[in-house]
Amino acid sequence: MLEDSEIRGFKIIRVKKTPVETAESVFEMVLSETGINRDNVKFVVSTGYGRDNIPFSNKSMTEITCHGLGAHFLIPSIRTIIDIGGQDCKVIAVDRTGKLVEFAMNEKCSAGTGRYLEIMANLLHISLDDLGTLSLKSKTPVQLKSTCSIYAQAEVLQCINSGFKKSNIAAGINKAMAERVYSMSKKVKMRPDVVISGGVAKNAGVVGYLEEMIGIEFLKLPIDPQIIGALGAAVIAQERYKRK
Amino acid sequence: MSSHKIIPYEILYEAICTTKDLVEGGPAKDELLVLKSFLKHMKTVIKRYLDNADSGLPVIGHHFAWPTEIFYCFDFVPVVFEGIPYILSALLPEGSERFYDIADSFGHPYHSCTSQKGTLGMVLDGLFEFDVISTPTSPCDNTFATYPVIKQLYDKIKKQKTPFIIADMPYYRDDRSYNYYGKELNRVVSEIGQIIGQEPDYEKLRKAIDVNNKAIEIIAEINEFKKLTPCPIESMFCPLMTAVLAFIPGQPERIGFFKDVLEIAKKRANKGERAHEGEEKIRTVWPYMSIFFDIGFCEWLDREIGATILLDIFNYLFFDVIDTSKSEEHIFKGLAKQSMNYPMVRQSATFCDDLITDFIYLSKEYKADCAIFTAHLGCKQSVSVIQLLREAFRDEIGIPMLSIDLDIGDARFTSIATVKREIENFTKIHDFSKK
Amino acid sequence: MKDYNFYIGVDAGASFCKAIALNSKNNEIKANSITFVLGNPEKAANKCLDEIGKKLNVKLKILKKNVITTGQNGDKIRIGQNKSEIICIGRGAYALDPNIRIMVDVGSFSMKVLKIDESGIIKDYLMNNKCAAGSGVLLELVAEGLEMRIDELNNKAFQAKKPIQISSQCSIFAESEVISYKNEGANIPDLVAGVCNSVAGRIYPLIRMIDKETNKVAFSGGVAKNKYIAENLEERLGFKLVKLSLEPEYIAAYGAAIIAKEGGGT
Amino acid sequence: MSFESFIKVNKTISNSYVEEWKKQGKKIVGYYCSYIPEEILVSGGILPFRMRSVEAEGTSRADTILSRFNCSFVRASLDLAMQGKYNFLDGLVVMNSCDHARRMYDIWKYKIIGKLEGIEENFGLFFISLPHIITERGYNWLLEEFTFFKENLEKTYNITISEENLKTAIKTLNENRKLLKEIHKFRILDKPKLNGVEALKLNIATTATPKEISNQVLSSYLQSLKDREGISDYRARLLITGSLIDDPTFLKIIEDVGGLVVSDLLCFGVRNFWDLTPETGDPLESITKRYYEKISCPRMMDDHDRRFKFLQELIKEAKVDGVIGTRIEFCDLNGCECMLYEHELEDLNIPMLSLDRDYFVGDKGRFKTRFEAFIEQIE
Repeated sequence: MLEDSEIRGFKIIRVKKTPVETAESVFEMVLSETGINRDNVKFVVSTGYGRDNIPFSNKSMTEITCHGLGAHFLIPSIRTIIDIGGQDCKVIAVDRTGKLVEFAMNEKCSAGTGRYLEIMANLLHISLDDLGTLSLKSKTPVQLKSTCSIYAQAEVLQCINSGFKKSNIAAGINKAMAERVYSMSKKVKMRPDVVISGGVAKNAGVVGYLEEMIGIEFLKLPIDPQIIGALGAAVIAQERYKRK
Repeated sequence: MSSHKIIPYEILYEAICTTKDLVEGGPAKDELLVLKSFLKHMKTVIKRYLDNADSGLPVIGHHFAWPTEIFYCFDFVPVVFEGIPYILSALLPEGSERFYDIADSFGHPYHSCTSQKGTLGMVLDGLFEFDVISTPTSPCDNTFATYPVIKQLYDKIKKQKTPFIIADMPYYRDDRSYNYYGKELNRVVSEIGQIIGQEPDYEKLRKAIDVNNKAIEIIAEINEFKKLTPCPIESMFCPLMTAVLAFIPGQPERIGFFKDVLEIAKKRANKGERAHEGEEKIRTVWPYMSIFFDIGFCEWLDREIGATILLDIFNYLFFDVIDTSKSEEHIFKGLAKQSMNYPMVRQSATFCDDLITDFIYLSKEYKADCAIFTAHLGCKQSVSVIQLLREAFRDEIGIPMLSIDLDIGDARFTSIATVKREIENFTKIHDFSKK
Repeated sequence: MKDYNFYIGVDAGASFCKAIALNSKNNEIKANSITFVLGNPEKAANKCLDEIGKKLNVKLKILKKNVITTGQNGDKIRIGQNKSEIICIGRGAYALDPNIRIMVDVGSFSMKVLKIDESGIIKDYLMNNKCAAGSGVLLELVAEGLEMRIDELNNKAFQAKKPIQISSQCSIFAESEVISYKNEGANIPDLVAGVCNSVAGRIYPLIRMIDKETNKVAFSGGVAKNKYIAENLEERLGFKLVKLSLEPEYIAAYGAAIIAKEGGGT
Repeated sequence: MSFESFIKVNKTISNSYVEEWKKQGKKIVGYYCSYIPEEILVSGGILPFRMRSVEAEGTSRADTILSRFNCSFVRASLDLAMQGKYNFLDGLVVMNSCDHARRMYDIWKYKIIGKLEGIEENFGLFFISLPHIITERGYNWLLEEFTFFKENLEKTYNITISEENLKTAIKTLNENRKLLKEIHKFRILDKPKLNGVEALKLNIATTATPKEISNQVLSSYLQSLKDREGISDYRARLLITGSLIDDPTFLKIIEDVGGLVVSDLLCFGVRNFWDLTPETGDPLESITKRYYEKISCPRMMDDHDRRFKFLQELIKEAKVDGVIGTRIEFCDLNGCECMLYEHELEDLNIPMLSLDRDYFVGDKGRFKTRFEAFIEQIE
């Protein structure tokens, strides 16, 4: 939620049975936390997977455009956004105004998506957060050759069963993940400043490897990276309302 | 003409020298004999190419499916596109993976054949200089698709228009097609001559063909020895022969290498020995190519499994020598016939009947126990006939075929450990020792 | 007198470890056990043996005399000799029913099809080395995505009215396809049935590639417990699968035990 | 012969026109590639039928023969054949068009004909070897190939194809192409009279119905277009190219998010109808010239520059805002062609979205997001 280009409030929740239900409840939560009356909300833009079915939204935009605008809102010098979501990984290039110039998304494979890390964390019986911190302790990451998530999963199982250290496996997973993202990122002309968003941005292991491979240090977002898409949507909402 | 840089050949030369030192510095004197001979001859040849490029001879970047001899009407340096990524994938510790990734990041389809993908990557990396790029329309979509990409992007990098000379190969294998393709080859020679400003010297062409003729005869002799049990030649000869066919056309080292191998085979055959200690347990044929990305793989197969690769798609030549005393027209038609029946071209650039009947014949003739098919990701026309082949092996001669999905030039797609596990499993389950 | 000659087969798969004990007289199963592998196959195997020891009231030392291990993690267990899974499945199937000509085994990551002749020898086999689509992992992912247990899928599928066609060829994309249908409000049983059909659609070609004629086909491995998949496979094949008298996930362990009994170690 | 039944043809493999044709005891020959000389078939009283995969529910049957590294379109079409959906065919003509489709000759020969119920031994299987570059020698070769093809048809189906027959067929097919070209003109208006989905449906229908009927329907459709109100509520004018599309579902996803597909460079589209056959001179020579020199498919190895030039002209003429290139997995030809277009269009500042896909549309949400973001990018 934005008011005069200031963030009034935000909320992140796990998805519910349907996108409508999810959106309704997160909307309610933000309203009650900020104490704002629903009628005072002037314009709503929805984004993300279920963007078209939100009954209270005035307009829908893809998360790709929204990520660009959200990141630009926070740090105007940003030209490239790497966003790693559950099923998708995108690299988004924007111009000086935050407008989308070019983007790439994973096509052939889910390796390099949040789902990949989720599956791996499950195998190691650790949380997603631990996957990042644990990885930092490793000096000798295991080599995961498979580019396919499923086969990487089998490979990780083999590593576990052969008694490798958890930290080395975690580092291997993060490195493999970073490699996938890196190879995809090359499809877009990368310009600094670069920022990484989405849940994976919290994984210091992946972020570190990725910075090393790309050779650019990423900027830190001053806010929870998971809300960039929603923030971008709010930016559009504000503009649209002003235009009216 | 100004001198040219062919950096991949420099990398290759370095890699050959390093491998040569390693192999020769090893403790065993009488081991890896075929590899030693290969490295010796390759070193000479690649050095010659580099020197010639340095001295300003024109560089012709070309496809492996040419009868490369035709260029020997000229003074030139050959660069075989498909050969370089694969030989480097064998000799370099990291293989050619870096170059594949460069091509991929430009949007080259991930599944396109790595043989050309690697070269595309090198071109994009600015490692090549060509005067002409030349290819037949054979054997596969990768060729039709990737060559124009290589040409266009090379032009873009160099800001020039590189001559792109193509000979059209018909789909059939009959006299009408040989005549057609022979004329195409003739056209290519005159077009390239004009581009590089040289008159075709047909005497030099005849000499190059004579060299190849001699090699064809020796290869036939070598293949006779392979019929022996145990086979006196190591499995590694198969991929090495592929490399020699691609890299050393029409030059004395071609004869030199095959002569060395023949001598080695004779000596062992006299003593009834194979290349390694231990029994020859399994005789295999490979209806597609053997694996390039791991140079130690063949040795593992020979030593640990006791399995010999008798022949892969590149090791049996289904064509005759060319009578060089005859007219140029005859020679070109002969070359057309040869190259249309060149390994891989014969089996995959036309109907699949030859592939099947050839390998059924070879398996019987060479007493193979089984077939192993490397289902190469890039080779769509070959993976389309795996089942037809499997059924032919099973129903006509009663031997099983193992098919492994992989990329013969990229260790990452299917790891060598997986390949080995598959083969081990296969040999355990079928228990060929009972035969 | 108490019989102390036991023959044990241990099948350490990717996810589960299974063990079976036979006695010396006939191929009668004396005890069986199953446990999660959870990162340590040796520990899992020992746990299985412990359980069997308790059931039979025999010391572990005695049990460990005649063990054959198999399965994806079989080579990581230092008890007894290791045998190929394919051989064990073939042996187990032949012992259960010598009329079976084709065994289909679908586990977490692998699909295997083997052809057995009249004398129990394995004539040919096919397995997936490069793509896990169609194996158990797809069911696991989908169950996770739909927030249900994997053994619930079967019942759900049978409630379907009009199965939805799942066309993604990759397991992970199939999962995302399923979630996207779910978000669109698709009927869950129809979705689950669609997933099951796609698994059966992956198994079917392997059977027909290895043999065109026979109708003596049996189905084993964890995925075989899903009756809906089995029925869909029957529909594609046009005949009924041979029913086995043993739970499908135990076939390889049973085969290993028989090999142990036959002194197969040597 | 209503428009309704004609436009429905795209949804199924067989259709009412095919059934009617069979009832009259006439022959139908299937083909995979837009380089097949339809005129020769039509002049022999044969219905040319372009192979599609639209009804396929999977590739399970075909996967008993082909590998998972094969194109899913070809696998799906084989699956349908193995299911008996192509039993109405009396023959199949294959070309060396691409590595997947050309193997259909081998596979039909060894695994389908005489092996499957409904495809008996007398089924006609033909092959045409088409050069991969455009030269005079290549032209003469193809002329011979087309002549052999004509003779083979005559022998197989016991028919005679006269020069007059050929000339009539040329006229009929040209009429068909001219109509489709006229309709295309209505697509590229500022307010287009029809969308991409409708255009694709028409194009598909013309490959699966008798040409005379197709001509009648198309010409009355063309009349009706004139009075139609144009479409103006679109967000972007798009051109689509790349691998084969025989299923309007895919274009519908694009048009549902506000993109309007105003033109294409596809073989169920512009590539199929753009060029006419000369109506003078020796008919076989004219036919050869038409097919050999028509706007090519990426299988033609030396013709990329001409294709790109043609694409630029289309973009200009149709006032295209962006290009979408789709590549079916394992299609090297379109995979590389789209790669080149992407780099070349970038130099011209024309946005292009290139995406990999399977023949089956599957997860629509994935595509929807990409298309919509692309539209947002160029809007």
